[in-house]
Amino acid sequence: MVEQTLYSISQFYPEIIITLTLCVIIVTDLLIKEENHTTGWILLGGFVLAGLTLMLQFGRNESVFFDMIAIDPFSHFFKALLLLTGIFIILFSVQSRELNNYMHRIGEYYMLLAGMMLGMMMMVSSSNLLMLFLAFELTSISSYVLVGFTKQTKRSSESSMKYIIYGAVSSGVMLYGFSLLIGITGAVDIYGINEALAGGTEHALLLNISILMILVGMGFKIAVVPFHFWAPDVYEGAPVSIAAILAVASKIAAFGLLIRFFSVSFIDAGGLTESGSWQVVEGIHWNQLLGVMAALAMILGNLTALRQDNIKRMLAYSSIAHAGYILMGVVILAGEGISSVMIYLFIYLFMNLGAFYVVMLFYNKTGTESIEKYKGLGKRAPLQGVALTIFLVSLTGIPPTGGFVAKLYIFGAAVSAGWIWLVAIAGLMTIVSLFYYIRVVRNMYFYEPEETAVKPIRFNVWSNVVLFALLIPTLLLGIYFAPLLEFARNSIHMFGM
Amino acid sequence: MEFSIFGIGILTWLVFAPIVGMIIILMLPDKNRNAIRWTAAGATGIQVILAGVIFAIFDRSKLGINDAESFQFIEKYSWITVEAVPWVGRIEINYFLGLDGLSVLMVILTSIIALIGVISSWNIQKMVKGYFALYLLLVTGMMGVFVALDFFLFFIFWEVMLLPMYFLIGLWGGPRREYAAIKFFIYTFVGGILMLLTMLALYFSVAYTDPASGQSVHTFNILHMMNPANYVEGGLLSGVDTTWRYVAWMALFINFAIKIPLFPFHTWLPDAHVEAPTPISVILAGILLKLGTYGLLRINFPIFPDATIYFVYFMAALAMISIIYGALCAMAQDDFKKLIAYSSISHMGIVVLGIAALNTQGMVGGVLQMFNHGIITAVLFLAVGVLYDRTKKRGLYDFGGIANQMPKYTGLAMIGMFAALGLPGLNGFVSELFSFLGAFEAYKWITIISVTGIIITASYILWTIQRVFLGKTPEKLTDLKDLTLREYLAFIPLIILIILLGIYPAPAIELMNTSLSHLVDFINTGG
Amino acid sequence: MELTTILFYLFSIITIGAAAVMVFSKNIVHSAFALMFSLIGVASLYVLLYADFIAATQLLVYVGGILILILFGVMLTTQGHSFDFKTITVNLVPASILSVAVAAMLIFVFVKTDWLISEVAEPNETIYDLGMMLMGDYILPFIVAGVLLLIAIIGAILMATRLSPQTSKPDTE
Amino acid sequence: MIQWLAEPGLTHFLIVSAILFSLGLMAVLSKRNVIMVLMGVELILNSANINMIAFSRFTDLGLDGQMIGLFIIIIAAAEAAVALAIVLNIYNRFNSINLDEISLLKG
Repeated sequence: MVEQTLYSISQFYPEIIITLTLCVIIVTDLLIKEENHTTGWILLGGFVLAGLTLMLQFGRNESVFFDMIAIDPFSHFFKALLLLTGIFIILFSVQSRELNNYMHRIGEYYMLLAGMMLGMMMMVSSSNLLMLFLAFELTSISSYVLVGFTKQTKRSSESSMKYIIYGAVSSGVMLYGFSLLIGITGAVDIYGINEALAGGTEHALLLNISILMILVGMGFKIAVVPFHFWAPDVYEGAPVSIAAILAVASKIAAFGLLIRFFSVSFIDAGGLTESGSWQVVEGIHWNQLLGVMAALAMILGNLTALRQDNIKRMLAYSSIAHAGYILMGVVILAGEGISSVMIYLFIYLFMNLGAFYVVMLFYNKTGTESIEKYKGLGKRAPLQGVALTIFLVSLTGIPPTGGFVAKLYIFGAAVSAGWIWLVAIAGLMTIVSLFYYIRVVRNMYFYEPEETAVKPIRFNVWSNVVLFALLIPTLLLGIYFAPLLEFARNSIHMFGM
Repeated sequence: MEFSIFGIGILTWLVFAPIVGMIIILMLPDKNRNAIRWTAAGATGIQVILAGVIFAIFDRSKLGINDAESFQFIEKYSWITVEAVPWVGRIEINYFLGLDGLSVLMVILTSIIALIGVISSWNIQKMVKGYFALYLLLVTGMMGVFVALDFFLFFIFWEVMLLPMYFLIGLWGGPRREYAAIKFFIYTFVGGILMLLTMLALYFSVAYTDPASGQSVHTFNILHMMNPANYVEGGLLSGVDTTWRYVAWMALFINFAIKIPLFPFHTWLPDAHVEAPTPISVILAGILLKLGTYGLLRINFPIFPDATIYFVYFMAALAMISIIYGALCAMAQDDFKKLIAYSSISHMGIVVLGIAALNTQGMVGGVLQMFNHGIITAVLFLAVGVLYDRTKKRGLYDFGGIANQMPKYTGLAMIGMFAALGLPGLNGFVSELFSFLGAFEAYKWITIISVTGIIITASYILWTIQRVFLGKTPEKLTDLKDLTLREYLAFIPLIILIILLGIYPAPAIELMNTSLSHLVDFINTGG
Repeated sequence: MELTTILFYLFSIITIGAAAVMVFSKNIVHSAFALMFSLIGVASLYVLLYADFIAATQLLVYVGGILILILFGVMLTTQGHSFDFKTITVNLVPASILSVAVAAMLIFVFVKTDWLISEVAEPNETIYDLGMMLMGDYILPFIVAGVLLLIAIIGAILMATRLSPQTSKPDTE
Repeated sequence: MIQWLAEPGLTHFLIVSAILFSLGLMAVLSKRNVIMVLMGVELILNSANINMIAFSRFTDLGLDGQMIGLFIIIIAAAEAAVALAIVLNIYNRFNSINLDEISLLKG
């Protein structure tokens, strides 16, 4: 037992490094009285170090901590994505003007960020329901506070309260679902659940109820209809950097968890059918359920985004819609489905972070988040304007940007699995999404700046470096994406693919 | 045919010369406008030279269409290959370019019109750098579509055109440019999504057996999609005359019909034309519309011969409506640009009618009409542009007696107008004649009704000539200057082509005859 | 009737009754106290389920900790007027319908389900076994729970403290 | 029926938990006072916990159920602490903890 614990620790370096970084930040925060982003740089170092140790683990496939945590390529992929997002978020945070008033508490900000990262990394690798719930709550609790970090502003406070209320309720419901699932199967880890359910079950109704309840919690985290209503308020109220991490990292983590949970628990051990789709444990219709949710998310997200003026709110609805697209991949779940989700998330990371980043840069300089006030910004800040255009075009899914490849791949997976109606909705909604994305572009370029603000906006070199770090992958992935496909494919071996 | 410069194939140069130009332009300082213009002219000039080389050495006897061996200037590199997955097989996307008789004329047209467009853009003053960068990106997209033989590549080039066009209309256009730009964008984007879904369905239905490894490989290769033997069993689009094949054909057809534009998908065109700046109108009418008919010929016809034959009457009927409707609408316009826009709809209808005949005559006539119409509308839009530059007016009733003030201009413009009317001896006549002859063989009544469109065309063009060029010159127009050297440069090559092809169309017909006959056989034998 | 049966019904009624009072009471202070009784009832049910340690934890953490927190919350967020203790109830009808439906459905399913009952012998004490598990199989959740509490403390302090006067300049909105 | 009533088993405990759960849901859905909503959440968590402990008593699950119950209590405590801190902050900003009065963000 001790041996296994010790061995497990040796497989757990990335998480341990982040925990240690958290401790170092606490100490540093006590010692250093200057109000600057030192702690942020420490956390950045921690993330990078964790990323390096993560790379050393690539290719391993084992179960540690008494089957609580799976160290496998699938979790490595998601952890790499999460750490990458975390690094970008820190780079955003150190430039954020919103945080300036809170410099005396900035240490806490980074502590919570570290906690959130730890939670998310465990979310994607947990194979035990308790561990999964703990990680889920660790992520949630840190993000509740982070959303309200700029607590002097009313809207930040309000969004954090809404977030914790919706979050607490939905995680409570999810927990109830877990308890039912555990009761039916008598197992607390997902492999045990699968074993207990293998070959059909007599408790189909109860199981479906429990899945419904679990979906409430997970749907909340990925912000998918009908559990999305928190997202617009929270994104609008939260500091941009936190809105970005919620839109990207927290979604990535939730998808990792969702895929692992559903594909391991409810897939019949028989594996694939002739047509290449998964055999689902008899009597459980979770994939139809998810399909409907995906369709609703696409429809509602895109249609509501049409009439938003606050750009963060618009991006929130757009991210709901994107959750719908990604969920399509989960619905299919056949090998292509999962790898298409992973590809989508990878590209989504760059394009969505990029959009949030430019929004933050503009907010720093102009203090506005209103799309109407973006008029003429393309002329005042050419580089940033072009970059935002490219990010939004990529979010729409027009080639030759990464967003197109992501959509292509996920649509392709859906077509090949025969979910034609879902693809048709997705295609239609992509057209709708064009309207609101292009509106921002139109405002930036087709109108002259207001007379009070015609001077060009200058950004420092540093912010441009970060911008290019997001822009280049977005464009490059639209043209050459073979390595990403390989990476995603190699990462799903754990499902026997 | 092998031809390469520095080890890079001629088609790659052709497609990416504008991109190189764009990158250079982006690095030039804003102020240095002339350098920017000359770079753009250089990039498109190189294209013209390359197109000339292609014209000279193109082997007129090769079949093309569905036979990979007989394509010319082939460049094929593996672009994205992902190794085997059990139920999907290997994924393969190629960088696959090639020319056959169908595309060669379009490539030549594109290079000419692109250069003319640069020349007529010379006096654009607003955001010169952005304008030319977007312009060159647009040219790359168009050229790419004409030479791509991989559906994925085709799609990428197809969609690359969208954004530059949106900005070019939306930023440099007329008063209602914003509306026109977004309308254009949405129409084409809707079509694009339809094409994307069809492309995916095709991809999963088509798998060829790799001779080297014996693996089953899914592919975007358009030529493989034409071979019925490559369709996997149980694929969505496998089989002949299935509902899904009809649906797929229809989705593609709608996409291309939007671009052509065929009635009832045409409503974006008048808006876009009216609001677009002159050079963009030239590009739009001269090349962009041809992408639609080209797409039908390259993708719809050979990949879905069964569905093509099934829908052929439908297509011919739409073409007929377009011809008549376009001509009637043109008659009713009092805006010069709108008039040409509607006449484009009418003329593109003739193209569709010709190719819908599914015989060699009609097909040759149709493709030739594509080329001719490109040249002719370019002249017409340039003509409008010249007047608009001088007077800032486009209304037909705003002018009169221009012939007295600008005799040389009038002469050139009238040649263009007579060519549009189909006057024998000018190029429009030849292609329209062929198209109608071919169509008459296939559908008597539709053709007969369509021919009345020609009469309407004649009347509105003559009426326009009368209103604009003849009669008394209004007071305010008495100080108009005749053409400048730059304007001559834009006009003369096109006028020469109009006359040359009117008298002796053989060089153009020779280029495509073999391929198109083969295409006709291919469709009529059911693939 | 056995003692356990009587106790079960007694505790159940306390739990559910107090919970109902909590939900339907108009006065938030009453609600808080009702919640306390409900939580104590739940703890007693745990005892009936042989979970003595959990019952003790329930009493300590819930009744001793969380409830006090809630009461503090109530006190700090009202200005002492009884008027403010009133809580408003909205969408009563849809909420009740939904809740009743959920309860009915769950009860129906629970009754219908054929549970695999395996009689467990009454353990003398669970603390030792739980402790061994905590240090064995559950070592990771144990540690992560520690981090979770640390984060929660940081977060709670961050949110609850007022900023010192010299730094608290309101943001421009 | 009487027999069934007289021998409280797994189902009985589950029924208690179901009722508790729906009461919690009721509070969450119908109350506008933030603290009341949080109390409703506590009821939901407790009902889940009853399930866990009941399963651990009556099925093969064993002590794992109790273990999970223990952790849930810890999580609930952490969540409640953060939630009430956030509520305090809200009160400082808005002078109210009524959900209807706290609605700057809409659209």
